[in-house]
Amino acid sequence: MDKIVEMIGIDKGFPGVQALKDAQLELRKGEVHALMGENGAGKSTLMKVLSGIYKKDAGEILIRGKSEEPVGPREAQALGIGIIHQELSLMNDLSAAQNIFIGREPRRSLGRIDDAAMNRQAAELFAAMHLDLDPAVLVGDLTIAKQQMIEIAKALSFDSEILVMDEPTAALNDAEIADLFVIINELKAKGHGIIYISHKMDELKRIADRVTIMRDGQYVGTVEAKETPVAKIIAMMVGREVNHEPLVVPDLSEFPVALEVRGLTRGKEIRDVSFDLRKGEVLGFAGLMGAGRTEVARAIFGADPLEAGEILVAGETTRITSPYDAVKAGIGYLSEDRKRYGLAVTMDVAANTVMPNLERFTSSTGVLNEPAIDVATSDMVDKLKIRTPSIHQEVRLLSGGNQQKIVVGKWLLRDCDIFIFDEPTRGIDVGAKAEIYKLIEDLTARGKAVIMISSELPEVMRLSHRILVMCEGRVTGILPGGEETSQEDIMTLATQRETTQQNAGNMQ
Amino acid sequence: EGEYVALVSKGFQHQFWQAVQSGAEMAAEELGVKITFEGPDNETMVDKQIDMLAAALANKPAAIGFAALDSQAAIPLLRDADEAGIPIVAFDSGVDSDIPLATAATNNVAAAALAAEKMAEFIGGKGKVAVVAHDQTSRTGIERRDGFLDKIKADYPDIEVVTVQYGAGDQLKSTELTKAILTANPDLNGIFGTNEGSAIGVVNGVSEMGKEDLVIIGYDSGKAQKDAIRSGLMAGAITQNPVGIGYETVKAAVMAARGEKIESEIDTGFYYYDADTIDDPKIAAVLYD
Amino acid sequence: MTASVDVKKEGGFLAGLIKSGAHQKLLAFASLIMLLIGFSLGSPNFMQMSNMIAILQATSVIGVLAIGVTLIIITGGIDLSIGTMMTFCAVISGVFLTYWGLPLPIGVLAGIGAGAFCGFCSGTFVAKMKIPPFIATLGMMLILKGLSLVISGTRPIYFNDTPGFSEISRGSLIENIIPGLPIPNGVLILFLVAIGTAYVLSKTVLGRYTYALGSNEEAVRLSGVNADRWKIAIYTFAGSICGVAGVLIASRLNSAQPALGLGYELEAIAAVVIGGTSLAGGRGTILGTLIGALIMSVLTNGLRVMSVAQEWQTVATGAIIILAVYADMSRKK
Amino acid sequence: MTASVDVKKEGGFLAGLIKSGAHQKLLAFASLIMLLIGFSLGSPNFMQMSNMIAILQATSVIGVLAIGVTLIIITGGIDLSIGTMMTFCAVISGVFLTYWGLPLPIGVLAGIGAGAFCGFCSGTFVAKMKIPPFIATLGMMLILKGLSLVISGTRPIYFNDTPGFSEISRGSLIENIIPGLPIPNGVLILFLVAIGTAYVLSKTVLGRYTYALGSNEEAVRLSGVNADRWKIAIYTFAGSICGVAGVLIASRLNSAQPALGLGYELEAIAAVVIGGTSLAGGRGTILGTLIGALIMSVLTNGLRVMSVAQEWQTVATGAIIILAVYADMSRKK
Ligand SMILES: Nc1ncnc2c1ncn2[C@@H]1O[C@H](COP(=O)(O)OP(=O)(O)OP(=O)(O)O)[C@@H](O)[C@H]1O
Ligand SMILES: Nc1ncnc2c1ncn2[C@@H]1O[C@H](COP(=O)(O)OP(=O)(O)OP(=O)(O)O)[C@@H](O)[C@H]1O
Ligand SMILES: [Mg+2]
Ligand SMILES: [Mg+2]
Repeated sequence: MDKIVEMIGIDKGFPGVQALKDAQLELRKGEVHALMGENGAGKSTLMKVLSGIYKKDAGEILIRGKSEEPVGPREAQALGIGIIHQELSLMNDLSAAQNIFIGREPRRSLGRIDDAAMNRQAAELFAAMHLDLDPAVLVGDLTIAKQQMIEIAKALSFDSEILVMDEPTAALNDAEIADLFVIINELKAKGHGIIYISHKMDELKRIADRVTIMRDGQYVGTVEAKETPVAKIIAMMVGREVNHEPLVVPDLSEFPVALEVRGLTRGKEIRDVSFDLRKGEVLGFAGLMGAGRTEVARAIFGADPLEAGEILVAGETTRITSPYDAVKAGIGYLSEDRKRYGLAVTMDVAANTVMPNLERFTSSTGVLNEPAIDVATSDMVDKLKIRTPSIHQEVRLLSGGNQQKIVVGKWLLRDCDIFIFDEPTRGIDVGAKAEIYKLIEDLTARGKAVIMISSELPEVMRLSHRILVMCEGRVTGILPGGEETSQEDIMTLATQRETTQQNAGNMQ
Repeated sequence: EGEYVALVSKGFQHQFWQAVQSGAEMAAEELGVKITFEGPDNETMVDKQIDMLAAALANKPAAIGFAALDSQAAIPLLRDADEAGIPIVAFDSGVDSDIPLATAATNNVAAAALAAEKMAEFIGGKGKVAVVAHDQTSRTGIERRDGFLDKIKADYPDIEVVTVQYGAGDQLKSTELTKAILTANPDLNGIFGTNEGSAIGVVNGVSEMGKEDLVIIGYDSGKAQKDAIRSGLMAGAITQNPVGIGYETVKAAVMAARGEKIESEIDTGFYYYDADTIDDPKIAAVLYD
Repeated sequence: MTASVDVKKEGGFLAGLIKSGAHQKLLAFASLIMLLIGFSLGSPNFMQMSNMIAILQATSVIGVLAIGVTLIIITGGIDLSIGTMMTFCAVISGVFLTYWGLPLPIGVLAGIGAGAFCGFCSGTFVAKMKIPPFIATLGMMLILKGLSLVISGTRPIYFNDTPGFSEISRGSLIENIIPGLPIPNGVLILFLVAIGTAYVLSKTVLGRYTYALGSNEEAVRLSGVNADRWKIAIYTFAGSICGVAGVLIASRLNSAQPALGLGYELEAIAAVVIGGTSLAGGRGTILGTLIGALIMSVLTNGLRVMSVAQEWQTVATGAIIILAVYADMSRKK
Repeated sequence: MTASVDVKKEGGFLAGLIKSGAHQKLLAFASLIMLLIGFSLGSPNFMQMSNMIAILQATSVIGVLAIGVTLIIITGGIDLSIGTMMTFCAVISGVFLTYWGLPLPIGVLAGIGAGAFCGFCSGTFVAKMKIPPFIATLGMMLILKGLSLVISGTRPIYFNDTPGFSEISRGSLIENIIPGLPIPNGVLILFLVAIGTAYVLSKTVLGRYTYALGSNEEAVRLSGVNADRWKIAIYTFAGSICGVAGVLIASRLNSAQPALGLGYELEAIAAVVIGGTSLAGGRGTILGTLIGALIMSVLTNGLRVMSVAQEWQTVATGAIIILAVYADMSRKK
């Protein structure tokens, strides 16, 4: 088999951080090579070195056996290297097609753009991906799931022989992931090489041929995906065994209701949503992308307006018109889009962690209690194993997963009664995931109520005492958690269109 | 019968223009006409003034009083007015065109020359002086500066004008600027400020630098300047007759509108005044607060 | 499909003028209409052909400036130098025509070229030297202000020896075609510039990158586009538009006034923002800017024609600007 | 730990003045030093106690204004009204002291209060009515300009009947303590305001939210913070600082000059940006702003003391601003 990429002894340092020490990677023609590692292990950095965005401090890169040092995306493209970045880098004010063909617009004379042709090509691209999207829609108006699909389409449109995918499925749900894998297999068949980064272990078996594991910026080893048990790979990543005990669904019938929602309605996005949530309960929200879970969560949290519906907190009807009201009522919401709604990325870890809690750290004269803030932050950093050189490092300089951990941390620090977690483990490594699951279980053990929105069914099933399934903005059913509920049961409800609506409502 | 005269001036916020306006209103009162008085924020806004003139024409006034920032630029509109049979009276400074029937103005060059003479007297015909002017390009700015400089050059070879700086008539800017001039020229004998704002700026600057033996000649009046002259901080100042300018302009405009004949050159005159003459009725009449 | 598409984004021609925010623009337009109605009721003299033309005439220069700076603002930048740049270009035309007695077209081209050159400088400062646009153009503002005074010898330059020159903005081709409609060429030029720029914005690569850079410059770089070069191109193009404004004002005043210009940048930028372009970049339309500029000059003219006392004119202008934009906002919701 | 920490962020007191960009600020400082050296070589008269004091005094008003607008800019906003707001506050003090003959402290408080009120209005327009800061404060700029003229009857208001008033900026407490060091109170006040504001920015909730709102307003809102109320608070605070500037300038000129103030906003904002605060919001320091303001006034004063012809002064100022910032940038790399 001929190697198309060889990276040997790569070093890369940033102020205060040695991101890569003697890292290495080898990619063959027609292989899907998974790159695994904890948050902050250096995966994205290594890929940015390969695609000419960062300049390596030391080491060698061989492309098709020839030593190369691409500088800038341009040269990388010329070498046939394409990359899907972990953090979305799209132009929100441009349309899907314009984003995909930026810099390669089909032109007429005098620098005029042939938009018709461009939209046609984009449409074809989407069709090939089984993606139903208007090429002319403004990217800023899409959910991150759709935006992620556009990033993928863009990368594919280059038809690069070497394609890097940095956590492409973090924002995707199962249906879309399946579509993506079909595409990946087609590329394989064409002899392209794919470097695939993901924290979703199950994906390894499904597409990866070989797996390279990194830890703390160092090369740990490369193994055959099929032969190697996931547990071994995890052990290589984390340096220890991660074992999760099966879920025990407690009997909560005695517990008081923490949150009750009656007939929430807004346009097509939220249609007559009702459910209740008991103290100590984890209520999972399952559904396909666009099912309206986030919309419901945001509505309860007062982030978006409502047309109709009633929200009762601990039995009291509560008027929530803004997140301020919600937090006062003891509700916390962890948003699914950390960059847009979760973090002030130019501020440091401490500032972000205490953002919802400032009054707790403020004297009557409005003076901040810095030492207390630093202590609280350090605790959270240790608890969530956030990898950062200092609690005063700017958040934007942290790795994606570590940023996500901060969003989780800021709500754990805020002692709410009701937590709404929307995709809390997006981009978080297996080790840390287990930690967060434990933290959520601790919360419920302490009588907190939790709503868990996740597009990863296993995750929903792993944690939920009950599972609420949504489709097209409606609640199509609420299933019991634990063994007796299977993925199939959930999917049938998740895909239950308008027609068979009535029996959904009265299942609760 | 509700005759209405539109005055488009060079400014309106500054005391000088307020005084002109009050004169104009006086005349309007007497002659039973209505007036409007408008001017741009500063004397560089030539085109803003043209727009004001255009808006004034839209209201079909019986006559127009116009203090041109730049006569050339205004000519097309003046022609329109002429064709519409609206008589035009120029004020403050002339309009080089035969359209205005009369001009009520101060001879700024002569006035500044008088300031130069007085300056020379005070410093004994030799030494160093500076000029703090209010504008580098506007007509009044140029005429007062050059009137002063030319007079010095012509008649006082032993007097050196070390620098001319422009403070846009802004008291604060003129103050800082004066202080810088004094720092650069410790041996300065006198400063001429070419309008109220500049003159007050000079006074502030000099007093903040704690210089006593410096001759300051100002221009126009206003409370602060009058106080400075009374207290001796300022040797004296040139005053025009702003009230007179406004009054004569409206008077001439109305007469012209009523088809009466008017003389074409109305020199509203200027005077030099100091602590002794400031209360002399002839002077006091043309000073404003 | 394309058809349905075009209207949604900067494609399709008229749509080009309107762009994504068709809806919104229509609303800014509503504020304009309301102002016109209000003033017509306020003063019988307002709604006259001659006054309407005066308003358009007053809009022409600021309008062209605003169109130029719209491009810069869409890229997420700002240009404080447009006012003095306009003057600088006027002075350069003056030098070519009056001092050197060169033929009219050359003088006009010189003015526009000067603008393009200034734009190129600002662009280079911003794109290559990475100086924040605010600083770079503040510097240019002062440099050009000084140079205009130096070159002109702090004296206005008159164009009396080039009779054709004042026709550029004062003459009226339209009247020759449609007698009784004496719309001055200055206004004609304003609309031509508007249409041309809207076309560039909506139909060409330059326009596409203008929006792209304002939307997410990093993403543009990551896509392998030579962002710097395009940014310089945009600043140069905007500069040449300022050059046109310079020629217009010189011809309107039949003279290059070296001290004039400061403060125009604010008026122009205000027009742009009132027209619905966001200073954050990425969004904006030429039509919006045109309407914004018209709102401003209708406001000033209307209040004058109603002979409101000047100090109250200022108060009213401020209040109405806030209200107009607020009305817009709330209507959009 | 905290200790090691403080210097890195808005903590630790002196560090508070310096904040995250210790490194960078030091560099802007370098440009300032180089200017001082340059001018001392250029003119023997430059480096005199009296001139240094003149420079500081020239900085006092603009400096205070710049400090106020720094807050707004850190939130990601802009305030164009500070110049005329300053004048408005001066006029209000004049009304209280001269027209109504009330005692000095009340007059001063009235001026500052007026500023706070104006800030509150702008803040409400921006936070509650969601009007873009540029428009809201442009409107305020005009409204306040007009009102100053109306209230004062377009006449300066003199403070001759309140002898103590001019001492506020002209007197020198420091000289009473350290004879031979006649630093005027105006300068003293500038530094007190700077230290106070730096403290608020680095040590209090208000300051924390100032940065947070500029960094990601949506994230702040979704953290359950009442973002609107805090934003209004920030604008109000900034307004009261403008009020101080108003009192300062009035006492300096011993009169409230209603026509003055327009254009000061640009100078102040320039100082802020030269000081390294980004117009995008989220970053900025008071120390930087102070240095930026000093760079500006050293520049103007120095060129004047070197008796450079005024038109060339303008050119030089523009060029040096660009160079200074560029030097900064490249050193930072
Ligand atoms: N621009 C930067 N400046 C400073 N430190 C950085 C920068 N980029 C990355 N780092 C640091 O380098 C380390 C590796 O980051 P990287 O993004 O490669 O991790 P990762 O393996 O992709 O993690 P994740 O799975 O969370 O995406 C992290 O500790 C991160 O904080
Ligand atoms: N920020 C947004 N702007 C525009 N439309 C949105 C936005 N967020 C969601 N939508 C739309 O609202 C509907 C519900 O989306 P939502 O994200 O709530 O679904 P979801 O069940 O949370 O799926 P996801 O897994 O993407 O969170 C979808 O049609 C989606 O396209
Ligand atoms: Mg990563
Ligand atoms: Mg969601």
